[in-house]
Amino acid sequence: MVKFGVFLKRELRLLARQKSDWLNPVLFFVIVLTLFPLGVGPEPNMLRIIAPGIVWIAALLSVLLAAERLFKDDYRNGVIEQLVAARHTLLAFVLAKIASNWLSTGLPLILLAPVVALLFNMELPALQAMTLTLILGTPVLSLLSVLGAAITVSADKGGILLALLILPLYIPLLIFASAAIEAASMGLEYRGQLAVLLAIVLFSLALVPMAVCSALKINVS
Amino acid sequence: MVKFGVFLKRELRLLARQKSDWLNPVLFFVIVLTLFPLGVGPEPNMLRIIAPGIVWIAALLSVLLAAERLFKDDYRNGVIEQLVAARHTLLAFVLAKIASNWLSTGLPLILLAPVVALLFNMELPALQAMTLTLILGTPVLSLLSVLGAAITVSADKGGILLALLILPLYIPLLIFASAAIEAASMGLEYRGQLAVLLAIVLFSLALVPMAVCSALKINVS
Amino acid sequence: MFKWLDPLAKPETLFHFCGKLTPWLMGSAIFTMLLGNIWGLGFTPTDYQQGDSYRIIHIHVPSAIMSMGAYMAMAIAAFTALVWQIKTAQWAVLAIAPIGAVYTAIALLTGMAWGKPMWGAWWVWDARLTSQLILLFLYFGVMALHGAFSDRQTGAKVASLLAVIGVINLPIIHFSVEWWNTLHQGATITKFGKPSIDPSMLWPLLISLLAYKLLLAALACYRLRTAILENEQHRPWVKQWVAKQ
Amino acid sequence: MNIAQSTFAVTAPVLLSAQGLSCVKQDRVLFEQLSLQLKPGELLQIKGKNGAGKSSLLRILAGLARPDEGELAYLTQPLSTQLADYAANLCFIGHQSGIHEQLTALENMQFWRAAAELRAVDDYALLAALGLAGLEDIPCKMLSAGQQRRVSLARLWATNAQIWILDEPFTALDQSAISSLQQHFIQHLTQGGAIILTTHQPLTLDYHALHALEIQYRW
Amino acid sequence: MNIAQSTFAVTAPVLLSAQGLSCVKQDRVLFEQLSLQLKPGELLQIKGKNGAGKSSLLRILAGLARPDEGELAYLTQPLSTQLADYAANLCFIGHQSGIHEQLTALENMQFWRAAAELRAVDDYALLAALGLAGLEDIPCKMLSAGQQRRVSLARLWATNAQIWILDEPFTALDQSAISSLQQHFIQHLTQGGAIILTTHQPLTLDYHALHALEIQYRW
Ligand code: HEM
Ligand SMILES: Nc1ncnc2c1ncn2[C@@H]1O[C@H](COP(=O)(O)OP(=O)(O)OP(=O)(O)O)[C@@H](O)[C@H]1O
Ligand SMILES: Nc1ncnc2c1ncn2[C@@H]1O[C@H](COP(=O)(O)OP(=O)(O)OP(=O)(O)O)[C@@H](O)[C@H]1O
Ligand SMILES: [Mg+2]
Ligand SMILES: [Mg+2]
Repeated sequence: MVKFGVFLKRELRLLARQKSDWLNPVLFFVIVLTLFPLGVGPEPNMLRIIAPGIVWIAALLSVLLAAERLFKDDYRNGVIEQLVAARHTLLAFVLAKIASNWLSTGLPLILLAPVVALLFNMELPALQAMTLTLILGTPVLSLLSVLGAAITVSADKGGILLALLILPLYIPLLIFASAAIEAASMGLEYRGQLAVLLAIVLFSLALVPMAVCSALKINVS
Repeated sequence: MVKFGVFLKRELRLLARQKSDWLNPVLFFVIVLTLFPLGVGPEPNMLRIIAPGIVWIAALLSVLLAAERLFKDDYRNGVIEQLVAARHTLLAFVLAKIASNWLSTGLPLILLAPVVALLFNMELPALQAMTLTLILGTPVLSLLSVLGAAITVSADKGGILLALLILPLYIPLLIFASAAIEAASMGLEYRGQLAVLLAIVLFSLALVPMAVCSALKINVS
Repeated sequence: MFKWLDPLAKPETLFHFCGKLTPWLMGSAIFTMLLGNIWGLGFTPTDYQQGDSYRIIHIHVPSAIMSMGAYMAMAIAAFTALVWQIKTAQWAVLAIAPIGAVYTAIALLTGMAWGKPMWGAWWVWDARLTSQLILLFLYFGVMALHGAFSDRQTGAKVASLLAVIGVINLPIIHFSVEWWNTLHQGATITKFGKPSIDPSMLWPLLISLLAYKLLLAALACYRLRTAILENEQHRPWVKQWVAKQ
Repeated sequence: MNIAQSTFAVTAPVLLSAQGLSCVKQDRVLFEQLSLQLKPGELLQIKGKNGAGKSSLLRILAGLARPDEGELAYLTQPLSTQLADYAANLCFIGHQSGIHEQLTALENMQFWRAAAELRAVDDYALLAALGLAGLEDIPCKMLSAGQQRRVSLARLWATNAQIWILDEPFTALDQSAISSLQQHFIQHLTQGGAIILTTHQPLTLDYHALHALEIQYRW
Repeated sequence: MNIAQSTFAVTAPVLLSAQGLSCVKQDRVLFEQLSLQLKPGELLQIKGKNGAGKSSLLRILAGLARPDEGELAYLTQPLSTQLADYAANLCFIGHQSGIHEQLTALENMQFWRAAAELRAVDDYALLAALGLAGLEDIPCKMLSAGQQRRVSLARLWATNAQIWILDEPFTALDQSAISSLQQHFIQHLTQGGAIILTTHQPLTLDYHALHALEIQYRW
């Protein structure tokens, strides 16, 4: 785990060097959200109803976009090839990538929740629920996006393919997260949905890193 | 213009070699559309109201994602460097890129309009209006996305930066297109909106290709 | 079990094995298909509620059920490919995927055609419909992924990986979509209940189901043979076989 | 260098000349007050240690970057007024190969034919002569490092350009490919062409007008 | 090869051995029934024309790809049971440099220290000895081709691995860098290390146990 520390520091250093890497997903998130009132019309009630779903769709797209190039540079430069040859450090490297992806996109989205609530006239309970679902859900988003990025790293065209692969996997998350927010905004209990989200996080935390490692190995050989 | 033909053939050949290049944006478009009912809820009336905005946002995102890597390969391999060194053929190359981007993403979206109408239970007039706005609007989407791709080609992480540069430019398009579809679905006249869209197309057709060329030149030197 | 399966991992043996199997499978598929359809379409009574439109059930139900069966078969092949590093299993994954996708598409299209008279709309966001649509996307994902690699080997392996990941996802999607609908209470159209089926309709249905299963196996064997030939074309045994033809 | 040749060189027009070039990267001066001349039939080898500034100089000479100081002239006219003509008479191949990995060798040749006005030669024969027989129709991604380099260099057999600027053309090539490339250099030079190149490997053939320009590594 | 050395080589254990390897790409057989042995102190040069299959062989030997047929053994045990030990004793540098362009030379070294268990040497001194003094703190993207290669090779001065597999290590290096790298090879070999490499440039120093394996280009 010392290695995890070194690798994470490397990723964070890269982020610090290129601020656009974490600023852009955040801005993208906000911009996509502002497009909706423009496209759908400014009717407040309507907006409040569609808000939970839309927040989560925007979150997905921005995490996905951020993940797309996560492994590309390291693949092209031969870094991944050599990590695979060195074997035992691959998992720490993958975990560092996942952590840095979450720190640079998931975390800012959580911090941004109040702004979103403001944009869509959400009430306090809905805001709380949204924050909670984001806390539980964004790690899953990161995990899934990193998985997609690893699967497609040697593919000839990454971008959209990645999205195509990940979107179906992402559906349960979307359903339960937006259901929780909706329940909260109607003053209902939403612990059930949160519990499901928690289960999804734990499940993917346990399985996805290994899957990412084997995806990288396959792509290199 | 003989050169434009050769270059376009090259791009189309690349597309034919990788069917995923044009299949994926289409699938992505459909998948994003299906995410909305899942996030927002399956209520048909609600869906019908938000449909125009959502269609256009999904169209934007899929064209954008398809454009993202448009110049990357050619830049990395030094093809663009050498086209800039050869000078006079750059514009034909850029036009071919724009055309192929539209053929591979804009056109399929237009052809997909009936399916979309089906998914969202849209009526015939709304479908007509949607098709018309897509015909006028997707070329603009392609032009703007190609511009963004050219601007960010040497930026170290292009993906999201591109999205950011292009999204604001896209707002007028979004507003007028979805207004047109909405008007049509209420049985109103929407020639005004179409005229505005036409103006936007012509304007960007005139300006964007030159801008792309100079963006590429700046990125190479 | 493994003693029996192990030689089949060898492309040459598998090729000849499939070659022997294909005509039998295809023959019985055609036979059961004809039997089921003639019985189902010609000799069952007209439904008093739905008229004759319900007869589409003989295409819809078997293709819907087998679209999931095909996915399971594909995922098992993929799992074998990844764990035991068997190349032929990779090719089997890619042999099954398009067939499954077509089955899924048939189920969707026949369902939609049936839904129009029943529900008054081509498409509603019902749980079962939605999860079937997502199944189609999963198939497309596997196929698109394979196509996206210029290195054939890598493409096949990666597609297998996705097929395995997708199978974990299959029940999750299935149940979450079901809960989603009940949670929202939004659907205005009552879901179609399980129609209690008259035995005179059940039998042809079961025969059709068998027919679709056989057809899947036959087509998969055929495609697998082609894949083996393509991937092994440099091997002497292929050259010998081609010379014999 | 024999006398007949050098007289020819004196009377020939100057193709490309540079006066007082300097190049600054970050806060480092790579070279200053560098001048050079290139006449038909001449091969100019830019020498220097790793990081001396050879590639930077070549990019300036190819018109891809601007010098921080100094003037370039093509056929005695300032280069800035002649850019299009110069570009049409130039073939530049840099560290990157300039081929698209997804396209086959043949398709890359076709692309270069349109982009850089190559002669209409028989591509199959040309590629076969370069040792790529049978590999014309697979994406270049699947070629080995040296084979990709060969595809990239194939352009030199079909170009009409008089001035070639080549940044380490021998990279990844095996010995036989290097010597046939050098043979081709000599042919180009005797037909009145001119070449500027960098390489860390020795030039093994006998060139009539071989000039060297050494850039000192400065810190 | 002098006699003392060769006796040493005979008694030493076999580090890496391959039996009956074959590799097929697309529908082409690159090599078949290829066998080799590597003992401590040996340098094995894989020779062959462009596209013969050298890189493909090295990737198989490094455990990155599987041979289509044949067996690999590390210290006489099948490689598949020994992957972790083998990886820890191996340093592989391929056509790609394995450095991240956005990180500085120092940061890349730190990364490799964690990833590949490098010794804790003084990176500043090491990089300076490789001619990168003053360039330790700028992103590698801004280094010249040869300087990037030097950063990538710096690992060889800090690794504990006994087996080195190097694919064209001399690419882009200037003559002085090539000879100091070769000096380092000799030092590694005398300390009981072993090297497998490919290069199209001649090896200029005097190696005690230099073996060559030629792969014929087949079509
Ligand atoms: C696009 C629309 C439709 C889709 C995607 C669809 C999908 C499916 C699927 C996936 C199954 C298999 C369920 C299982 O094995 O558990 C199924 C079975 C069935 N469907 Fe559909 N369906 C659609 C429309 C309809 C319509 C309109 C009807 C008639 C009212 C219908 C009647 C049935 C029946 C009777 C069964 C078999 C009963 C059972 O296995 O429980 N379907 N459908
Ligand atoms: N992914 C691939 N798919 C198909 N063929 C390939 C692939 N990779 C390499 N090849 C083929 O294998 C052959 C050997 O490639 P390899 O890279 O091993 O050559 P090499 O000996 O290293 O050559 P060089 O000296 O040019 O580096 C080449 O002819 C190439 O066409
Ligand atoms: N974009 C840049 N920013 C800052 N410095 C740079 C940049 N590009 C190059 N340099 C510096 O300029 C110097 C010269 O680089 P150049 O690529 O011209 O060297 P070179 O002579 O071609 O070396 P090589 O033999 O290794 O190819 C290097 O020391 C490098 O550090
Ligand atoms: Mg250089
Ligand atoms: Mg090689």
